[in-house]
Amino acid sequence: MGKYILKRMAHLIWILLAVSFLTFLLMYLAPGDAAEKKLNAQGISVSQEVLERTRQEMGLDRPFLVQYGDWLLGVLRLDLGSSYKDGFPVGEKLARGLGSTLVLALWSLLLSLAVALPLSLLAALHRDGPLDRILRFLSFVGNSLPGFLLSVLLMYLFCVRLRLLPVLADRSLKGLLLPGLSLAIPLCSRFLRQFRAELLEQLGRSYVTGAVTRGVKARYILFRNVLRNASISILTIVGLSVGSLMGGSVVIETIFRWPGLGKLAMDAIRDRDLPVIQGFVLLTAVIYVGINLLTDIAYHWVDPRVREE
Amino acid sequence: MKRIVALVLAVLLALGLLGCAKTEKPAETPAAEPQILKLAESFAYPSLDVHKEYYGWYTSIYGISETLFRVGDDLSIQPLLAEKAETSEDGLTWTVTLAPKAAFSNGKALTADMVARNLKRLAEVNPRFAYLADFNISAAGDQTLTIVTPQIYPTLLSDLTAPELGIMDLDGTADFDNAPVCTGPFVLKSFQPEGTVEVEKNTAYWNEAVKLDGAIFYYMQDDESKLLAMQSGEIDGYTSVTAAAKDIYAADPSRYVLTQIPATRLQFYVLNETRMDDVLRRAVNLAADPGAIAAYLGGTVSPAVGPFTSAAPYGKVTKPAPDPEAAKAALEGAGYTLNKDGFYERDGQPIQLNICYYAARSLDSIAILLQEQLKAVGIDSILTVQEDPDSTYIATGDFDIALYCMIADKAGDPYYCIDALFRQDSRWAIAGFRSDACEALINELQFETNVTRRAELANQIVQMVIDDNAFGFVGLFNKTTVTRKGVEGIAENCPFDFYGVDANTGIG
Amino acid sequence: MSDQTVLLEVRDLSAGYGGGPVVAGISFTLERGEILSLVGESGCGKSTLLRAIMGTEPDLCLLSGSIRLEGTELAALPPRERLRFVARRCGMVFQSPGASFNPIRSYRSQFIETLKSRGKYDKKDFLPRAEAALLRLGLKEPRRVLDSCPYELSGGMNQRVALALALLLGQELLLADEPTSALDAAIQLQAAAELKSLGETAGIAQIVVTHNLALARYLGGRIGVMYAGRLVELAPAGDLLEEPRHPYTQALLEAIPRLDGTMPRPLAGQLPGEGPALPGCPFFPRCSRAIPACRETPCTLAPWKGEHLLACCRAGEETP
Amino acid sequence: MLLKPRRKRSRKKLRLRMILLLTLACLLALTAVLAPLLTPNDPNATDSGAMNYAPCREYPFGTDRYGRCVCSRVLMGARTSVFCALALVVAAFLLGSILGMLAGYYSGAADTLVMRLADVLLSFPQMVLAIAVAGILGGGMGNAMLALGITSWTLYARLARAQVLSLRKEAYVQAARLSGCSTPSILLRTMLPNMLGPLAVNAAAQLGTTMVGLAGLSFLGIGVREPHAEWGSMISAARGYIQLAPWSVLFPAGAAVLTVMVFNLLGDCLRDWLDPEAAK
Repeated sequence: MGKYILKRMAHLIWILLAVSFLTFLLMYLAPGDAAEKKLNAQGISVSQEVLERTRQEMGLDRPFLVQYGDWLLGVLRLDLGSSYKDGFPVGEKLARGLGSTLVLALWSLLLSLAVALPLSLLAALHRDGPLDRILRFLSFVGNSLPGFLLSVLLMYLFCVRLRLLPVLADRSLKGLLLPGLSLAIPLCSRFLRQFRAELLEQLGRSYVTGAVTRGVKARYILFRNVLRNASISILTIVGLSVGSLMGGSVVIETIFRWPGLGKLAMDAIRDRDLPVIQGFVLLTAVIYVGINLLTDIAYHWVDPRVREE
Repeated sequence: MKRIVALVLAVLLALGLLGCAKTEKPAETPAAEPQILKLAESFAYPSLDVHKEYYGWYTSIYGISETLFRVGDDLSIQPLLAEKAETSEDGLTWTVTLAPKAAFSNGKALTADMVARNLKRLAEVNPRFAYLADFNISAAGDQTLTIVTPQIYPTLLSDLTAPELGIMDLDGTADFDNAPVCTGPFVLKSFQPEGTVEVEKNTAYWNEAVKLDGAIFYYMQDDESKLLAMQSGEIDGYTSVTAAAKDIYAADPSRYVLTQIPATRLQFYVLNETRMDDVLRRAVNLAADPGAIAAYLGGTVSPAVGPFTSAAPYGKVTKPAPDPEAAKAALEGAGYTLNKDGFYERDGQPIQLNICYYAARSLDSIAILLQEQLKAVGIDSILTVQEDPDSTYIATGDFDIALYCMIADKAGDPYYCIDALFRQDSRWAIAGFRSDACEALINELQFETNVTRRAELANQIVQMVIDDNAFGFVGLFNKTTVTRKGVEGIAENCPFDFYGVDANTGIG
Repeated sequence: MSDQTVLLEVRDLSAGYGGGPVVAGISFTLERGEILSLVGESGCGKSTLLRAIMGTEPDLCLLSGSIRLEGTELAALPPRERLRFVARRCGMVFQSPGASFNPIRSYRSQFIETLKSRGKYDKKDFLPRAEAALLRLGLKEPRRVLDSCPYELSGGMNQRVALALALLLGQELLLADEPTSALDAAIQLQAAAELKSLGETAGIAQIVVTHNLALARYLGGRIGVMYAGRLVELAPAGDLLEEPRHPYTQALLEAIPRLDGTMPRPLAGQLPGEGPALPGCPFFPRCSRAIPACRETPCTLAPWKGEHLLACCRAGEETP
Repeated sequence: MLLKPRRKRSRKKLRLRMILLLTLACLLALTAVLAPLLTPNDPNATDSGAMNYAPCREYPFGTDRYGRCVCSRVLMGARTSVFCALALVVAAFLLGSILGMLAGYYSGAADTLVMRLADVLLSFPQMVLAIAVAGILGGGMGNAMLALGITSWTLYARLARAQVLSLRKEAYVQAARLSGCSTPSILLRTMLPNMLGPLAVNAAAQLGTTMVGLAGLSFLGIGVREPHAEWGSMISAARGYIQLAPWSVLFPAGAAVLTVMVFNLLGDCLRDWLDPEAAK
């Protein structure tokens, strides 16, 4: 197992290099730069030489490779540089953003799993029954509604009409519910479909018939065998979706004024704040590869057979 | 199996109950409770250092920092930390006398030396105010400050009203980013960088009694969330209200008060003289109808004649009323004929104007409406959106009609906008507007100290630009503010964006 | 064949997958500890018969007839009740060894799981009894086998673990569906020996479905020959193999390649599609001694000589 | 309870369902193609007199904030949304499966190359990519599709590779290879039919996520350019009017939900049709 993890670590380094270089290149090619954005943030147009001086101060006039090399050296010293926009250290901004995004991501993940797992189990057991059809219809609807429409509908219903939940989301349980729900609904509909397919596949396996013949209780068959075996693919599905949770919740974070990574990234991109964008991209790459590593390790732990492959 | 179904139902029930936990309705603030005003802001910055970037705008909105002079609702310059200011005969030396009672929130009196050090620090940390370093600023006694400018600098007074020139106690402030000590009616209670800011009454305020006990400023970028927060009673007001929200508030006058005044943010388009001849430009300006556009935008914009509000002395200019027939006549006079699909063309070449814009400040709506109005007159056009105008069509000049939006009146003086738009070395010179007479007038305006003369010069320059059909001024953004019934005094009548709560703000 | 020694009694059973019957008119009785081998071409319904008895195949429904296990009529029990009753007394072993177990969980946890479901799990003496059962089935290191997963063991070992579980559960009846056909020759003999010893020493009655007549002979007990869903001949192993009476059994025996060089004579024609539904004898189209009467007169299993039962209307006549 | 008899949907009933869904899908495609003929009024014509009108005879779906007929914009929008989403999904499907199959079949260099590329693209936050592409190439539907397409092919690549890896060991593939079939024919004739089932289902499901993705980009101001109609941008533009003119949001959203549902059901049906074992 150790060798395997080392291989994955090398794999991670490679990806981080490729991703950060690609981002730097993309942002460098994109028109407009941080100095311009920073100076006319409030819509006041600025004279040329003030622009040149700020660009020079921020080191934006140095050639592309020098800027990238300088940034890379910084990363090796664990110093992600400071934001062009306000000079604050990027690490600090990301940490603040990461905290709230993780809270929101985990909460919506928990919400969707708590709903998707039992329901997909029921849908799989009552295959093609009335419950199965209703759940499939709901998952279609959930899957095709854009996040920003869903959140406005939810907010309108719960905050204005029923006055049950606050519009100003905070970390309390009540404040967290709506943003969590807006993220969880599309996620949960995707999970519902994928989990149901996995569970059906396991239920069709011969060991289920064998267990029934041996008179094993339904509870044991379901939870200790079917769910356990299906947990491998379920883990992979969840692993893949965490990636979309990290960056993809930009829309929800903007609407619910949730100071998460998504909004931070969006503002950074708008202001061409390269160090923050790079920091964000590195962070999401690390998280993405880290989660894949975790799912692979869990894969090995649950299904030893995979080790030989 | 029954047990599994029961388990599932229990989970769903728990979630449901969680959601519907009955909460008490947001309590009306009875008299005994502290008077806390809750507002939503569209920007929030990671620092409160008054001199850096645009942070001064927000310390001013939060009622923390104050400047020597302030701009009144009628754009006049009024005393604040400073009582009065006079200039010497040669107009090079300014003497400013401070208000005797002015003091910081930590009780220390305000001295001229502290003001001079503030201005020097501003010149160092903020590139946009680096020009202050060329002035000779010194304290002549505790209460008087002298500023000597290398050449005549007529707009110094209005510059002194800029929020970035807020005065801080440089010795008494330990952490400039998180806790600046200033002279304002409110002091900082809690500060989340780029998040919620809470302020409370400055009990040692030097000027007058402060009505409010405190205020909370939520950072909300999304218009819909602001509307819903207002309806759910969680905030008491906000500014830059969208057209959709405006109609909803207008429908319920018993709960909401809408205040709408033309502000200083200008929406305009530039006509590319290198690609369009005089007749075509005139036709376009005759076809464009700022009044109809303002109606479409649900009153969030007032139709503009020139770059400045007609209320200002330097805003007195005229332009021909929109007249589609006259536009058609002009085109046909110049040899354009209507082709089969109803568009004008000349010797086989149909006109097709490229309208460039970026999707902000309703420019996308104006682009669509402009395209319609040109089509009605028989001029075909296509729309091109850019994510960032400054480095695309403005830099390359690759446009026929370029839409842009900027603040035209920074602090009650016309020179900043005229210098930025009409000078021969300005970014917009790429559109081909050349007029030596106009350049001469601008140079004269630069040094003219007499206020009425400055207004006359500004009007002449703008009229020249309008007559040449080089620019098209569409609208001045209205500053639309919504407040809950009884709330007043959050600078809803002031055209500038950098004023908010002050001593007289009240919940009523 | 006194009453309390009869374990299983099947009367005129017919069952099918929703369409017509796959097996029909099956009647036989099985005593405790007795081994019955069912032989016949593939597709003659022998596996279906086993599944009908076990009752776990959802799509398979009992059309008519009765199955009495230990005197209780199974058809009368509600499905859930029937499943628990049958599973307590009778186990099933499948063709692909280990397939009926969860491939990635250790046998130990799956054994414990099955015992707990039966309420027979006693933490203290589980290990010794399990190891004893495995040793008895010829598995040298029972502890290693218990802690490994099905995919880690060979086919033969998996099969023996399945048998050990049946032994551990103390089941009286074992239904084995082609238990040896997936194993290679050497292991087949070993598995057959274990089945035989289960019958003799542990007193476990077995119905073994196989197409390997040698295995049936080795197991002793009685052999039943099935053709197109009907039981055509049933007799003790020795009698049946020495003097097969039914033309189909004779053809079956002749089809086995001999070591003494005689070429096997293949049987012409193929299985009739709706075999069991034919009024007369289903073998009629391929029977060398068929007479017109065979087509109409229903022929059911009737005693011919002592315990040798035969389903052929020309049973009485002497063979030519 | 556990071994619920699997209600065998007879082939005939399955075929009936398939035909029904296919006709529905074609109907949708047809409305998209014939949109210009079906629209009651000009989709881009603004009318200051009829802003935010409730649905009435003249404007079946009411009007939006510029006074444009929502019904004609939804019909025209079908053209952009459905075709762009379809084109994007099909392109990603082809590119992904081919690369995936090659990677799976010739493991080693090809495999690591494709998979590493997929890893890099997947660990790239899609939002950054979309904004960068829009920034460099400018807004518009084409670039929005490119931004989404860059990462969506990886799903098919992974699926195809996994399938090929497992199918490669199958006997009939070895046999085909031994009997001298050329590699492309093996891949296309023997392997592809077996893989089509799951790939098709994913493609249908992807359609939904693609349409939502395009809507997200329009929300961020990068997607389709005004005044062209596209469901995503219509929903995001009319979002503010949900209280004043709910019809200007709900009709495009309803159209999107309906389309996604038809294609998802078609995907499921296709899988059952192609995969005989599942239909049994």
